[in-house]
Amino acid sequence: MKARITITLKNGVLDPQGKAIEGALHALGFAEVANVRQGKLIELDIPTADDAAARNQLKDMCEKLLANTVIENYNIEIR
Amino acid sequence: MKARITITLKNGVLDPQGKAIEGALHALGFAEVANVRQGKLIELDIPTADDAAARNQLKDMCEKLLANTVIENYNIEIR
Amino acid sequence: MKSAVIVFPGINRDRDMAMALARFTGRAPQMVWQTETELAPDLDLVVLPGGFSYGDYLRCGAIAARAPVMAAVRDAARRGVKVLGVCNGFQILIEAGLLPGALMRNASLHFVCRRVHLRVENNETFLTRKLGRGDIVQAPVAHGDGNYFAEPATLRALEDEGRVVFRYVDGTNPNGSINDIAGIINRDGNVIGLMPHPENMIEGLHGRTDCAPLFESLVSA
Amino acid sequence: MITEALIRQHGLKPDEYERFRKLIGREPTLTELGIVSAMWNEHCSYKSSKKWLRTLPTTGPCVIQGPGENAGVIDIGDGDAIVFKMESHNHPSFIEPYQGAATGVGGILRDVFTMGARPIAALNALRFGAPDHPRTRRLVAGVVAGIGGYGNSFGVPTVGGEVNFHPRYNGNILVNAMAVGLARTDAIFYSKAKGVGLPVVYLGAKTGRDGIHGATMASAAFAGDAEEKRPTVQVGDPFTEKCLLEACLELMASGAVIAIQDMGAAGLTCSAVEMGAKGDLGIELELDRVPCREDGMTAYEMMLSESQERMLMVLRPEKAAEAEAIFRKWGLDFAIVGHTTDDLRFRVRHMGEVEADLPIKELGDQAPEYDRPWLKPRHPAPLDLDDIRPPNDLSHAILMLMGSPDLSSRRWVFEQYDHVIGANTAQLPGGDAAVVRIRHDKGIALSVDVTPRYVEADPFEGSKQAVAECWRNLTAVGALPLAITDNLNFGNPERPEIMGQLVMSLNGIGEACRALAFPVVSGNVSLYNETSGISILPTPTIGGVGLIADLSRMATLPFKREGDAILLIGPHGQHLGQSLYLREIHGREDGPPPPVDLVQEKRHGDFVRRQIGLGVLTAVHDISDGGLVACLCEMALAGNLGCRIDLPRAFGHAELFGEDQARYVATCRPEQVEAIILAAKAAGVPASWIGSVTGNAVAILGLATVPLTQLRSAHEGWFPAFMAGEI
Ligand SMILES: Nc1ncnc2c1ncn2[C@@H]1O[C@H](COP(=O)(O)OP(=O)(O)O)[C@@H](O)[C@H]1O
Ligand SMILES: [Mg+2]
Repeated sequence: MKARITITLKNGVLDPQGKAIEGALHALGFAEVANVRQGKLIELDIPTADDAAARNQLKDMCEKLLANTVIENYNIEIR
Repeated sequence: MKARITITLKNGVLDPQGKAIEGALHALGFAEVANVRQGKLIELDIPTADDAAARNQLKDMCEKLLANTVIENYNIEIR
Repeated sequence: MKSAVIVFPGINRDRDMAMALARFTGRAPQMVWQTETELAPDLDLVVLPGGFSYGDYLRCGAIAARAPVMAAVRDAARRGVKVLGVCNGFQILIEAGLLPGALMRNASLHFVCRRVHLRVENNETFLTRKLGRGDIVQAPVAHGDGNYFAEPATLRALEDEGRVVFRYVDGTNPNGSINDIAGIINRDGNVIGLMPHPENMIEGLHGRTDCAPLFESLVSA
Repeated sequence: MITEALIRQHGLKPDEYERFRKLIGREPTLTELGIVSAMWNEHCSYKSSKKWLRTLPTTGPCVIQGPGENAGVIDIGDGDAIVFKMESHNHPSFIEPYQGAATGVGGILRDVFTMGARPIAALNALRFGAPDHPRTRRLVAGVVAGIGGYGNSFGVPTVGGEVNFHPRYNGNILVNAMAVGLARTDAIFYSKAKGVGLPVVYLGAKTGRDGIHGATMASAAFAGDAEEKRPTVQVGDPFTEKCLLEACLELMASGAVIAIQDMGAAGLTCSAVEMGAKGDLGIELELDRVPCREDGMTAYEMMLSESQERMLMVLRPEKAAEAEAIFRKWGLDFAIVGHTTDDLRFRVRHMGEVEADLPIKELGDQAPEYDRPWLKPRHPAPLDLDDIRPPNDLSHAILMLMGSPDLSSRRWVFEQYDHVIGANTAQLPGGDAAVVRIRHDKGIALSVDVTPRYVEADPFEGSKQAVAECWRNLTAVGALPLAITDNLNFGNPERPEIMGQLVMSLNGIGEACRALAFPVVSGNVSLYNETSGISILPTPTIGGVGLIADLSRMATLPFKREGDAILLIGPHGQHLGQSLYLREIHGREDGPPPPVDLVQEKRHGDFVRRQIGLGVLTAVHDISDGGLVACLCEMALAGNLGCRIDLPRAFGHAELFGEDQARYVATCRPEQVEAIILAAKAAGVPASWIGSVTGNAVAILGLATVPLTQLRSAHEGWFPAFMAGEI
């Protein structure tokens, strides 16, 4: 099945990228845009039909590699 | 309202990060994972109640800055 | 000859480039801040130097490519003024649509600073006329996103029209760029972008002077 | 209500709290408790080390500013000043290697440009746990990427450093970053505030809840909504720092700056108190004016936040508008957050409340100071050379040594650092010292050094050695050593044996610096590097700066020409105690470290420098880890030329691998040999011909022959293979 993992900075962690992007958007005339935050998106195929099993594996991958849990949260979607 | 933009590489565009992540996952024993692709996630607030208007603005932002349409696709979600 | 160096916040090889241009052209280049909307009408050369404009956030060169001054740079390019983009400058030119393709993350995913070997593939450009076709020069690279990519059609056009100016050789491709491409030129022949840093290999102190001819070419052009 | 638990969480000892309560004559507010815990902790107050730091020589003909400011300043002539300092970011780098190392680099760069200098070079000294420890690889990858990520983007060449591995760092890695800047002697800026009623200005990035120390965990309870208020790791923003650098230099040039102080540890608190206390002035802050990144930040959080890329200044009022314009141009925040007073109080207001009202001197330069009990370390038993059997396959031993974690090539590391930006790098990583051009023919040489296994075995001799090796490295490129910065990394000073290491180490540094006329102008102390009772190897990192008047005479280490003669300058080796050879080949870490005779060190070094100045030496390299053999191998690999070494038959492994001090290998044209050896004799320096540059192997007659190809793959192979998980 296909999985989609979104990784976002924890609340309160400085996001220099988001800050710069917000500045650029304002400069381009999108003046009202606010709270721009940048995160990561990881898509992958995992060959199991069992939803729960997949979810566990994916959680494992996030904890072990994909997310830096000191500063990032992750969210797993399966479809 | 809150918007969420996902930016992914077009098919056929090589994705060094995705490749490296896939390699690392295999090394960690997640042997069956395949087609790992890495993309970007951008979340922001845009102060309009009008869905269509927001969508147009966001499309505009993607075309003008957020996505490099030579190599990237983008997708807009509003909630 | 009259040159200008465009400065964006986060650019950090502007001084290196200014030093090199002063050395070879005999006069200091104008330093132009990104909010300027016009360039001097009598410029011979516009340089976008290396660095990390806007921290390389979002995509390398993406934010700088949309800065006010870029309209003027586009304009100059249209008028036939020579435009040179080095490293981050190359990335900016691509993001601005002045050169085709894309520069992606190095295949190693590491920033890489080392010397590479470049073969001059086209010596009829304003940057290579003092070199011979096939000549091999050394130059330092220092980047994390120099992995050149272009769709097949664009790539074919670049190759067929001899618009690949420099190619990494001797197995020194530091970033996995397609066809070992290190630098390219536009159709009109007045816009060049390259990843290596010629400004860092022009005098004895740098260990070698391989890149002096590139600047001599600029001046003679 | 201040409970004992709260006091403990703030790292204050009961007697320290009592002292504070008496000082202010009432129970402090939570904000005041936070402030004093920040000001009186080891990091800011140096309460355990101050007494001993005072014993260091800190003056000299070239010293403009010694310890006590953000960085040290020395005069290198022609109106040029070099501003430099080293600082540790050990614990944060262990928690989050990338951001920890990155913000460490950001912090030390700020210390340097706060004084009006443009950073022209960065170095780093890194210590990791055993290669086979499960965390090590990840930590190495993260720390190296973080140092490069910040320095490369900021735009300073990272030109040198050290990397060691040892199990004693398994639970506490060391990340020591050094920054070097160039200023004009008549345009140095200091943190001492002057003048009453002047605006105190906040500059740079906004304040968030970054890196507020563990105590906020508790305090968050007061603020409610713990999840939201959880203290967070500091994230570095090199882009903002680069803008801050340019804005500060522009502002300084405009003549608007009276005093300036970067916000480092306990940002707003430390910087404000330091500025006031040094200037014998009070400071009043209006926290409602502080630019915040997050909503609902409390006074406590604002005072203790360690958000990066921020500065505090005292400005000339008439220039405030001009100053603001400069900062807006660079997209940075600018806010007048307070003013100086004449009542020596540190007063903090927030939302109409006085959150803190404290005596500023007692917080700052009159903070508590300890004379902790200490034990004199025992001297290690001498080594009995007879029970160390020479290896039967010397060639194999040489390959093992050159491919060992501590001696193998660091290319994997330094190729991730931009070391050529600035167009002034005259010597790339890999030489004895990095060399950066100042202008025309003038340059400076830079080196960071310490051999922790020596210091562990004998803190006094080992620390002398660290200073001597730094001095030797600068000398080996032809530089005149001028001054040092130091970074003292030790365990828990409340343990007398650790305090003993610190005391003896400082004695050793002091003695070496005096003997070599090599004063200490800045530094940093990092204590409590200890996990579950195991403390790190004592690691007093020394960062030295030397002057090269004529870059055309600079020496480098690669063999240059087939046929060049190879000279050993200094005595033949005989000391194997604590040598890398003993550890890597015999699996033993014992014996005393090589003794350092500082008079001899100076005599030999001055001789070598003189010969380099005369231009008769074609290559120079000092002898350190791995002894004579490692030295020769490195010169051969760098020059891609072999050598033929012809030592007296009687020689054994002590001569080959001994790490005796005050020694160099140099090459010259054959016809020069006699003259150089005569000059050496005249100067009282042992010098002998030991062989020639030739062929494509390192050949030690009758003992070993190692082809350069094999040597190179061993030497270059280890680091990449290790990082790829192949070892
Ligand atoms: N080991 C040391 N040797 C000499 N000076 C030191 C040492 N440790 C700290 N110092 C000096 O004490 C002052 C405060 O140090 P530190 O708190 O690290 O500076 P900062 O607050 O700028 O980070 C600095 O001037 C520093 O040079
Ligand atoms: Mg400081």
